Amino acid sequence: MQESKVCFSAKGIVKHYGATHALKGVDLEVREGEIVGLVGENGAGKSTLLKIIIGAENPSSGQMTMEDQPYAPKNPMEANAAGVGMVFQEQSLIVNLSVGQNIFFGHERDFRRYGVINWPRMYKQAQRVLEEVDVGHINPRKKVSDLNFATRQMVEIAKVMNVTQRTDGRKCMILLDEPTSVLSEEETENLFVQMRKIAACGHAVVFVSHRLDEILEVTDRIYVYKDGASVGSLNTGDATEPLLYEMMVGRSTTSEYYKLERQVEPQDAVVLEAKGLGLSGVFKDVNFALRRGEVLGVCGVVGSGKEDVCEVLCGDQKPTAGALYIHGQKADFQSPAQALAAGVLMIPKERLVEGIVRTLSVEDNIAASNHRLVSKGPFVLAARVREQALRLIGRLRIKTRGPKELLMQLSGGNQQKVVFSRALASKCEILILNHPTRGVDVGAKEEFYGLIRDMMQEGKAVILLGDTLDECIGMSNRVLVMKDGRLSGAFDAPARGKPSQVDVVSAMM
Amino acid sequence: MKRIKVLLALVLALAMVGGGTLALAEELKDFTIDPAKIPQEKLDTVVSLAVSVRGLENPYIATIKVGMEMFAVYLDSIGQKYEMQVLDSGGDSNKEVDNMRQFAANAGGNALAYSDPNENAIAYSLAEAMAEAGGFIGTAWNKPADVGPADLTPNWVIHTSPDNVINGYNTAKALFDYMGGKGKIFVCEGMLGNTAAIDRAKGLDQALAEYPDITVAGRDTGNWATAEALTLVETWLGKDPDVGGVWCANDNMATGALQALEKAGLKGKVGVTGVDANTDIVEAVRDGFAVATVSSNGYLQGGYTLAICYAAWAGLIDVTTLPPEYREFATPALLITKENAAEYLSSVPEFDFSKPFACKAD
Amino acid sequence: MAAKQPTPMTIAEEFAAKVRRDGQRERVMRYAPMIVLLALVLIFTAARGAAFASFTNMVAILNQLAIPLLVALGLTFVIMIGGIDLSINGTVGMAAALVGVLVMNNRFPLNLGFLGVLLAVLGSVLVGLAVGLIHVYLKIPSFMVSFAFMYVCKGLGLLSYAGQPPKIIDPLLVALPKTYWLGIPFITWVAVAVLLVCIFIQEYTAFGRYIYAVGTDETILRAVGVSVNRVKVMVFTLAGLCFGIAGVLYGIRLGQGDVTAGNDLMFPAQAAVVVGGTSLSGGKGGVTNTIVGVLIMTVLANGLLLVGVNSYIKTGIEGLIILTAVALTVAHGAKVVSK
Amino acid sequence: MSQPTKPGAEKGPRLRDNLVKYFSFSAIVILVVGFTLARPNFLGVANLKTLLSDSAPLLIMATGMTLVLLLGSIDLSMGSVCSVANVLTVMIINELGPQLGPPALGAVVALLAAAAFGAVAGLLLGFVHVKLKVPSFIASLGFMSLWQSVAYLITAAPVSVAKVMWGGINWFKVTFGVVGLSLVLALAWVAVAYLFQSRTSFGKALYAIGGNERAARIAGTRVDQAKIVAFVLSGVCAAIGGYFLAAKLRSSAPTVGDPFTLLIVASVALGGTSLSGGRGGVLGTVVGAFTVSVIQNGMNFIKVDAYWQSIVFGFFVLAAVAISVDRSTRGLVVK
Repeated sequence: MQESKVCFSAKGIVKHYGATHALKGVDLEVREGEIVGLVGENGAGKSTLLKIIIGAENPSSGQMTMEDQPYAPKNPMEANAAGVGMVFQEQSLIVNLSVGQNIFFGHERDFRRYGVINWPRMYKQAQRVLEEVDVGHINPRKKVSDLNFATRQMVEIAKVMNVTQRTDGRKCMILLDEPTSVLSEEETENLFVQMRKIAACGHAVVFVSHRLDEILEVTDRIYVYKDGASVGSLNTGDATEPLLYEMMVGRSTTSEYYKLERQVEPQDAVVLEAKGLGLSGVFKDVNFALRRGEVLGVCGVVGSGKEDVCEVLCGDQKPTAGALYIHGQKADFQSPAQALAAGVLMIPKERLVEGIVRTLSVEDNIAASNHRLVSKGPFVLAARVREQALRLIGRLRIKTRGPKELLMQLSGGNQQKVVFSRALASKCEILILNHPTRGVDVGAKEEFYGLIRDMMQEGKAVILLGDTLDECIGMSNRVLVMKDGRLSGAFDAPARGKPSQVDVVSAMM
Repeated sequence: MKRIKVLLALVLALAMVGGGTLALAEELKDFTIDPAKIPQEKLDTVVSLAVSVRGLENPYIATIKVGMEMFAVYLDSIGQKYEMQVLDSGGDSNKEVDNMRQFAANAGGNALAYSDPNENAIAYSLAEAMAEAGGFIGTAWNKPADVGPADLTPNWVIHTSPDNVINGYNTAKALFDYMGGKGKIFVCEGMLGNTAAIDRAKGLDQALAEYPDITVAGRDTGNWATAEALTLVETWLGKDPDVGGVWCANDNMATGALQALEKAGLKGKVGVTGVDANTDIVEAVRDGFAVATVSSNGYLQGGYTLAICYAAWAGLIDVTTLPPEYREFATPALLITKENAAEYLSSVPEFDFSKPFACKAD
Repeated sequence: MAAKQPTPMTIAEEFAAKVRRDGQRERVMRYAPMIVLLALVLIFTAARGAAFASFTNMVAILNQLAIPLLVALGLTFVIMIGGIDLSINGTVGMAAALVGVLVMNNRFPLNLGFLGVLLAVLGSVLVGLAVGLIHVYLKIPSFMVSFAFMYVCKGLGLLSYAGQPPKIIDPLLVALPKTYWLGIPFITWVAVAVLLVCIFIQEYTAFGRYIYAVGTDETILRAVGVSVNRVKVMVFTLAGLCFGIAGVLYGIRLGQGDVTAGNDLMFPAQAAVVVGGTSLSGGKGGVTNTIVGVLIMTVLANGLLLVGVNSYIKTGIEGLIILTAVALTVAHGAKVVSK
Repeated sequence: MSQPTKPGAEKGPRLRDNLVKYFSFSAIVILVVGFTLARPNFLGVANLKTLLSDSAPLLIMATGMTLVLLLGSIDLSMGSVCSVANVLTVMIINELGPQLGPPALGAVVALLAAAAFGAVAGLLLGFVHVKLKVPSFIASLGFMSLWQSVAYLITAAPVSVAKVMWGGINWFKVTFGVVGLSLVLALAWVAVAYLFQSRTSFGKALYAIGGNERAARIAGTRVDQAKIVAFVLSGVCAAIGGYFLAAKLRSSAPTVGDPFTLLIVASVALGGTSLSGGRGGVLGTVVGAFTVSVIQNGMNFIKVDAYWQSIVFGFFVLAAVAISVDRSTRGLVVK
């Protein structure tokens, strides 16, 4: 590939918050028509860098240029005007407005005539924008709340593409901050197609993901960050997962990533059994048994019903068919609280929405699912809560100023660690881990895996919805595959003799 | 409730300043504040005056405040040092008691207050607040039957009241006579649960019993408020445009009723009555748009009550020896009809506060 | 299986059925306020017949509708951004008092005519602006700011005429409440005009979109460079304008400057907005919902009065109807979060 | 609502956060000092007595409201529940008391009846809110109207406690030095509520639900149960407030609680409890309730002109809340 013109460059970007150095002078260079991947552990500074580029934060020092012009946006609006757009990790669509209104949100002025918004014209334009990213089937008049997450993501990309389009022939740059976390494989593929299309037009794309396989698949060049500094950049052709892993963590990865040597054989005792479980319109005839000491992986594309199975298991939804048995007893959970009392707890997928209470302290979040264990009579013992929190903060290396710090002041990865701590503290026999490593860096993932192995040795049982297929297969004793609301396959996954991803995927599709 | 036997339709000016000229038998009625008898240290002490009322947005209540200010002018004239304030409870009984306790705590033994208890039931608590601090209080309008000034001698000096049952009865009777003794009426009652409202409605019911040909076509509470009465009458007029009269428990609501009638083109054709003698209603009475209202004379109530309390504070009267009929008595209420409305409007209220018991009605 | 189902439903069929069911439920929820309104009208017509359904009563309802509608319109926008405005009693009362003082009246020499009317409205607009600015820049919850301003405005209104309410004698303003056009009172026409303006703002301006967005997620506006603070301040100012117009019309309707005009408007207005289907958590609903809500509240008050329900239990019945109407419009299910 | 939080705003020095936190209590100090300078006898024995006993009903009711606000909900029916309890109390004391013998016995029966009513009212509201998913603001608004009617139906007119029964309510006048028995009881009640709020799993649940209800549910918190309990407690607090008012005013009135409706919420908010839930607590409410009491009390001391009173009150409240609003946790959306 011949060297093209530099589109965007950042040199020596430093950002400190008080005494903390979030960025210690990082560089980034993106060429026109290039897809650049950013990788690094949580807290490596990727998100901060993106926020600075989009103008949501100001750098403490450092220079940026965009298309040969000095570039120092004060807000995202200015960044957009200079041709830089970003798809945020948390979606930024207004669910009560229509797709078209969202795409042109903040740009209604362009459609005003005599102070009145010309809706038909706006929707026509919106249709065109959607077609440009190959999602012309989305009706721009539809309310966003009626769309699923993947479709919303595409709308979001269409929106960003639209605001950054330049008329003067200069190129633009799109930042994507973990856009694939809510997408199915298929949708991810479509996203990649779009990214390549954008790049083919000569625009630049910056892509952040925790999934190294995706990074390797779609990018041209990769920047690796560690502790607020760039460790290096390399062409994707030269990169491999172990190499990237080594650069990010500072040590090499091996096959012991998933601690396979510690995978134990499940015991005979069945702790949880689903018989003909069904939820009207979502899934049906789900049968499986979970044994003591077993990690049962559940795979499937988004919409296959696996998430809903979890919600039924943890008591959040009531099944409309079939029954659930805990230790052979029929369980009829009315709420997650009853499930908890029976020793079943779920780690939810959507951390901010379902996982944490941002306004509560770290220790209270950790103790949220085990009040009974830290109580004496009706009273919760503060000392026990504190002691338990300190223990888990140490064990999971949660970066916090102390157990009293509010959770909203922790970074995303550390918040996820707190959620995981809560599951550990709950002492539940049956844990449903729904994407437990979502948004967590590689180092912490390894710790999580170790902890899951520990639990198995203690004789607990886990149902795992992995963040990646690899993780799901690597961690599980058995893998169930769901497709269109039914179990479509089951694979044994002993430590030696894991099923191949291809087999599992073929059952998913 | 104690009923006052004599119905008062005296000309107001007579009632107010008449104490001096109409030589009545009881010499107490002629009792005169003699500034010379007040020790100088008393004159140099700052007395705190207060009127405790429901809400100044009501014109009648505003006249009570003016009454206090008139009395203050009198205090100036005799060289008494004073300060004054209005305790506005906003119709909140609890707040009225709190206000009184705080006022009493602040002024202590030098506190003099006129109080119009928001509800009869709190009269004792108000007086008690004053008794604890050693000040002097006179209440008006509302108090329960089983307690009275005698329970808190000397601090609860007097309780006075125009009789609400009679006020309600008189205005109703005037209205029914205007209607020729038959026809439909609308009734706008006062605030639910309020003593004055209940008593005035009681008076109305007595009159209704005497006029069997009068039928009530609509009856509800207007919460003392102009706006609510307007809505009530407007709604009722939709179904009974042939109404003959509107009885309102106060003038604020009568204003609303008149406004509704005016819109329907019925102003002057339908009789309206109220209570309180708000200027606009007295004018309406004069001009033939309303039938009657009642003046309870807030100036007199506020000013004279404070004057009696002042006499007690200054040591000019001994509360313990006051006969019961000078502890609880009626103040004059004047029925204003077409005959005396113009006169009422033209007469300037003028009071001689040196004769505080002149406010006693009989 | 012993009992063979003729055709067991597939998941896709179940899903389609579920979508249909949800759609039906949502339609019921969407039209629930109108159903409640219709039910009320039918009940009252059955109970009072001609007295309720008569033309005069309809006009009376329209007349009584005007001011609650104006108040509820202003409040709708505030609730849509997730805020609340408790200052209503004060701002409306203040405008009603000021209009009496500023136009030709029997107590004060000021005779500013139409300018006086404008100034009275302006007073409430400024209060709305102040509420918005203080809420946004001092980061005080709108609940508390507007709570404080309720007192401030009530006091200002009371202070403006101090005692006897001034009677409006400006001939034009005296004539207004008696002016009808197409059988509908002038005051109602003003309310309808404001209503149209509000619908226009909500549907056809960027500002209207921003109001929805603030109620949904404030960060989105920041991302596109729209000032959330400005939107909020504008919403409170707009509310102040609505309250001001309501107050002035109320004063004119009463024929006098009267600070008590605002009393007891606040809670019914809140109820009307919510009964109409606007969500208290913001971002959902709108002006058109509010029309139905106000109609429900007005028809209910009017009907209960005509039926002659004992005043002691009238408020109780109103409470029950509010509960029923809202229970019908809100989403149900274990996972629904309601605050 | 999820926000990309600004990391910069979160890592400020701790000292400042603490200063901001303690500064929030300075409103009441400033007010007391100011009023005392204007009128030295503001802190005189007579007024302290008044201040330290009259605020008891407000304090008790505000305590109940705190629990509900911690959930992020609101209970606007407390004022009218208070009214019903108030009329119920006096009715029982007057009607049933004489048959029971000693006035104290009648008073105790009345207390039990009032509290029981409060619990039932809270239970109904909690049920409608939790099971029918009606937002608490509007559900409690509906119940506000409903209980107002009930209060009128019990006794339309204000009723005094019969003189012979005063023995049962005179405890309100008992004082220890300048501290009234009523306040001691109220503070004891606050202490119980404090234990409840900060030392029991119910209390922890309140904060968790207020912070993120969905997360609390998934974590196995008994959300519905905790909410209903909170509403029951707020109902009981409102009823006890009504009972205290009956003792204080020696009478009942069907409208006595109405002015409290918003004042309670304001007291709690002044005490630093977030109106959106999850942060704050009953100790702050003590400060908040006293701030309101001090403002009302002080207004009568500095003799504000009658027509200016509510203007001045409004500005005092605004100033107090401007000083005391919790800005220590930044990045939160203020609604």
